[in-house]
Amino acid sequence: MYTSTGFISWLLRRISGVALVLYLFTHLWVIGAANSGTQVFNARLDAVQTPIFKLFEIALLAAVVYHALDGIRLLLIHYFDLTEYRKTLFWAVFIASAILTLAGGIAILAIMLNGG
Amino acid sequence: MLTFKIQRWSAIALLFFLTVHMIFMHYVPPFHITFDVVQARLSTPTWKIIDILFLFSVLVHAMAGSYQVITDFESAFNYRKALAWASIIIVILAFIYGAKTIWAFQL
Amino acid sequence: MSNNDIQRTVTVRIQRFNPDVDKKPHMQDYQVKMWPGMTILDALHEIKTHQDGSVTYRRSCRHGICGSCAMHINGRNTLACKTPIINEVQKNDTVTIGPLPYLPVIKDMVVDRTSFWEQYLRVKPWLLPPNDIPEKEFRMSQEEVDALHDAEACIMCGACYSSCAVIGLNKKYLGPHALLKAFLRVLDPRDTAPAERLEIVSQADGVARCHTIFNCIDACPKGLNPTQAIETLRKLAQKRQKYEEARRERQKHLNEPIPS
Amino acid sequence: MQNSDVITHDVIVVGAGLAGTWAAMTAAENGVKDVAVLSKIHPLRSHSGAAQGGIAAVLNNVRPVAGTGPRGPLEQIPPGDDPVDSFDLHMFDTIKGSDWLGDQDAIEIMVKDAPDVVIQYEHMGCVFSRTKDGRINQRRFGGHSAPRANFSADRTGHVLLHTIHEQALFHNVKFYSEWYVMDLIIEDNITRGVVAINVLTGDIKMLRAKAVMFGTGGYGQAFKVTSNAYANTGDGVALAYNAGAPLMDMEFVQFHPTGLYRHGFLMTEACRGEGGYLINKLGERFMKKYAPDKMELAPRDLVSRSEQIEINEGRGVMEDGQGIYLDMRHLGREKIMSRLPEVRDLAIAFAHVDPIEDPVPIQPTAHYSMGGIPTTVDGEVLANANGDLITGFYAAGEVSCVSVHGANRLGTNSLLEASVFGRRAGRAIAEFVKGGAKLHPVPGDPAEKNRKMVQQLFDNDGTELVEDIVQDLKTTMTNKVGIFRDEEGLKSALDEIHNLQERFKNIRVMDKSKRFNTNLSMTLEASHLLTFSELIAAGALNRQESRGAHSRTDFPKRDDESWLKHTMAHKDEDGRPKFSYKGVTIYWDRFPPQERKY
Ligand SMILES: Cc1cc2nc3c(=O)[nH]c(=O)nc-3n(C[C@H](O)[C@H](O)[C@H](O)COP(=O)(O)OP(=O)(O)OC[C@H]3O[C@@H](n4cnc5c(N)ncnc54)[C@H](O)[C@@H]3O)c2cc1C
Ligand code: HEM
Ligand code: SF4
Ligand code: F3S
Ligand code: FES
Repeated sequence: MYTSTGFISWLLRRISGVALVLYLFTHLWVIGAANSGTQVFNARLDAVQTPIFKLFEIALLAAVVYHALDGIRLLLIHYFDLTEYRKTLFWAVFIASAILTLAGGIAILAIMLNGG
Repeated sequence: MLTFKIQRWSAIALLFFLTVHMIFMHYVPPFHITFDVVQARLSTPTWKIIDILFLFSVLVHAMAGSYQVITDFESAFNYRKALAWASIIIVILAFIYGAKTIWAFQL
Repeated sequence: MSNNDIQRTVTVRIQRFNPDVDKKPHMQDYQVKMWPGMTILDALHEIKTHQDGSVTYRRSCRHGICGSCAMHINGRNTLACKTPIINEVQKNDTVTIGPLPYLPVIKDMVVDRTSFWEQYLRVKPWLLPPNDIPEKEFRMSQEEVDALHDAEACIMCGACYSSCAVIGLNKKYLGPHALLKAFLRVLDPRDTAPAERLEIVSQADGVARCHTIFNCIDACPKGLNPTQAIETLRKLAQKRQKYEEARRERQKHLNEPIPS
Repeated sequence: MQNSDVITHDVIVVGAGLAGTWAAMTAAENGVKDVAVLSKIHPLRSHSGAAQGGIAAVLNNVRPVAGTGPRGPLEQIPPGDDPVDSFDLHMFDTIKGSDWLGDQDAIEIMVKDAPDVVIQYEHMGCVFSRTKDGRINQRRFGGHSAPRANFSADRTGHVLLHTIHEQALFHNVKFYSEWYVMDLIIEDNITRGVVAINVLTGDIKMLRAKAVMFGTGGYGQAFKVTSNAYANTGDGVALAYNAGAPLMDMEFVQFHPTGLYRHGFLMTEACRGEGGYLINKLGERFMKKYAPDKMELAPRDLVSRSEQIEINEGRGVMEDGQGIYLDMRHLGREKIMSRLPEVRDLAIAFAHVDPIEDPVPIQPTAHYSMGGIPTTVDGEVLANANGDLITGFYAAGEVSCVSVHGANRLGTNSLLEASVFGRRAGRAIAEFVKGGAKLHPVPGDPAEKNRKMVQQLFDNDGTELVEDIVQDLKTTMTNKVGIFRDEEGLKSALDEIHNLQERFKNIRVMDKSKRFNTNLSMTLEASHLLTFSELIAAGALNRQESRGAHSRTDFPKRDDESWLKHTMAHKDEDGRPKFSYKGVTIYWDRFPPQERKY
């Protein structure tokens, strides 16, 4: 195994990507309940808005934020010649996603504790 | 190379849609989402179109990504034709299902 | 280096594996007395010639130009002959050496590079010059030559190839070395087949399979940048016909002095 | 003989450096379908790739700026202006460099083929450095009186080797990578093939061919401080000698003036070609004493001797006084970075010195083998001093002795030699094969004989380690058969070599496995070192004069009267060398011997 910032970023991107795909299909299923009327929809929605799922949501947020920022980093590298700054860019993405996740996570927790 | 390009284009589209989605769904109140909330929003045609486009790009991006992840394995690489078709079919089915849902919302 | 270091003995921990007799690889320790300027390759030579003749590795030039001695030293791919041992001694006075990762092991540090050379052949590494060969050299500007520098300095050591996680998953991927070679030919104003080459690298196992992991840059003992070459190929692959036309235009002037 | 054990090709080339690959590629290009190349290391690892400075050819692309003297800056020659360089000048420089021991017909051919070969390299894709108007750029080199070293930064050999290898692949040459050739089969003066170990599996096979060509490179590994690769163990010369071919001028070994201190790696002559100085402990540019005209760019034998004298007289640098400084600081960062990047890397990695900021410690290092297998200008191997040939045996490159380098080679002439004569050998082989050459039967079972020999080595539970013998040999060769030689030293060197040959019989091979046994190949290589080192020492002892790289303190003068001739060494029935001599081809009207002053 060959670990490096590039390798870690790739692994995280992959894991978050696959996690997001799984979430996407769950999400489709939840929203799809709308076809079956208000009750079913609200029931499914409530099922995924319990405290446990709030924690899941934080993980989801982390995944989205990291994946998106890392995606931006990749796009930048593709379209501008930035391979020299690969390590700096990686750490920038890493720290930015940590901050955003933390901010969002605190908000989610606060809402949860306030009972929405 | 085509998958690669699709992945980038859809990523750029997603950057737009996801930001919009996140802001309007999660960063502006009300924070507890119910049927009514969703219904209210999705009843406007603009939102319908935005969300259908969002749905399409995210599905394309997700399946192109999954296809990449799977075909990176040498054993799967040999079946990449079949896998590509499977991904396309999943995208179409999921898109029909999701679009129907979005369309169904009426006040 | 201080005098204490000269006297120091280090433990060289080597991954041993001979598929004919061993079920799986195991680590073996050797003690080596350092001298100033000693390289990892010198240490291996000392072990092989005086302690254990069965320790096996490839080497030839001794100064980082032939590409034989790429191996995995303390978790990094590099050339044993270009690495002073003193830089690698870890806190517990140990240096750990193994074969290049992701490749089948033939014996100890000797790996099977078959897939590596197959990929090299796939990009048709040879130049395909124009049909009407002039009496004198083709004219190229120094800028055109400089653009090829990275690709042309590659010694085909495989450090990049065997650090790339995609290679770990899929040996069908062309790999950074072959793509760098493709880049060399595609950018050479004398080559007549850039579109064909760009076609080859834009197949499913070409540039699209690179996930910009960057290990290849970090690993390259010559300080080359295969990723940038891959990025360039990706861009050129989008417009191969146009690029080929521009090339044909350039080749009309291959016999004429470069205007200053 | 089991048939599955025998491999057959039209042509077998041993060695995948420039010489071997050129021959194989050219033979294939000229219509021979079945060409195979065997190399003990992967072809692209061949030592040709280590050459840095350049390849000589009269192209007349650049000249010194008018009025700036012989060491002034260079500029491209505008179209229409008179050339500054000529074939005659290149010939004269080479002849003078060789101390008149070079055969002038061969030199003429090399010089005249040179532009064509370099242009062919360019057409095949070699990336040369360029002049402003896009021609191949040229630099100065030691002993050359015009800038004629065509270069690609400081990795010329590397790009040449990769280019020619790629072309050989394009022409469907078959490469056997990591096959160690251990025996050459010549019977009744007809070449039958070679025996080789497939290093990967340890299998020993007979390979038959209509023609066998050797391009196995040099023998610098016989010395302690050397610029040569581990692979340069002179296998080719030893195999040919053991098979009954003669060896020529083995006593001429070139010591390069600028090997990195202690390591021996080459700091290319281009360092001086680009304007670097040599400095002793007192900070003097001491070359003004020895070669007031050419200074640092005098030929290598002279500069190395001058350095050694400085060192011997106590004006060396470093702790042990065995070093000299190569000072390039005045060249400036930009020039060093663009023209000498690899050299800078080497100095930083191994001497912890950045040439941009500090002088680099260097010392003379064993570098090139002028001697080797005697051939005609078409690569055909001579059977004796009368000029008879061995049927189907060819050689080119450093392993051969045509002889274009005579007693001392000029820098950049050997990449040229390997290319020119490799190509000529390829053409000659193609003609030989297409002209109806036959596959001659192999007497007995040479593969089995070699298998037994290897088994004996494994079974021999001796007490001697190969490395100890090799190290003792290297010390002897460096101290007594090195830059300066005398009768006493050479005699004792010969005794020691005989003694080492005896010790070798008591050898112990540590690794007895079949798979990738490099311990075995190192052992075989050691036996080759012992074989040809004896010839170097014996030839040097016989030659009672100083000429080129051969410098006898007890005979400090060149002696054309008795020694203007090539040494030929033959293996006698009792296994000891027997010497005969062969005249030198000299164009008496054009390039008669002169005193050699720089
Ligand atoms: C550091 C350095 C720098 C140099 N710089 C210059 C320069 O700037 N200009 C210049 O003109 N010259 C230079 N030279 C000299 C020049 O590089 C060599 O003389 C030339 O490259 C020799 O080429 P070759 O093809 O004869 O042999 P090599 O390139 O040495 O190839 C030998 C081949 O034979 C094979 N071989 C050997 N033994 C066996 C065996 N038993 N079985 C199978 N295969 C075998 C090897 O695997 C290898 O492929 C330099 C030399 C050195 C050492
Ligand atoms: C702003 C949002 C997003 C951006 C900018 C983005 C960007 C990218 C990029 C550039 C890649 C290519 C990586 C590579 O080839 O190595 C990628 C891969 C991927 N993306 Fe996204 N993405 C976003 C959102 C999403 C979402 C919402 C999902 C899930 C539904 C997703 C799932 C995936 C998957 C599965 C991959 C493949 C992973 C891999 O190849 O390593 N992405 N993304
Ligand atoms: S790019 Fe660098 S690491 Fe890769 S083969 Fe070439 S020299 Fe080695
Ligand atoms: S490590 Fe591999 S994935 Fe691409 S950037 Fe280098 S080739
Ligand atoms: S021995 Fe040649 S690169 Fe290390």
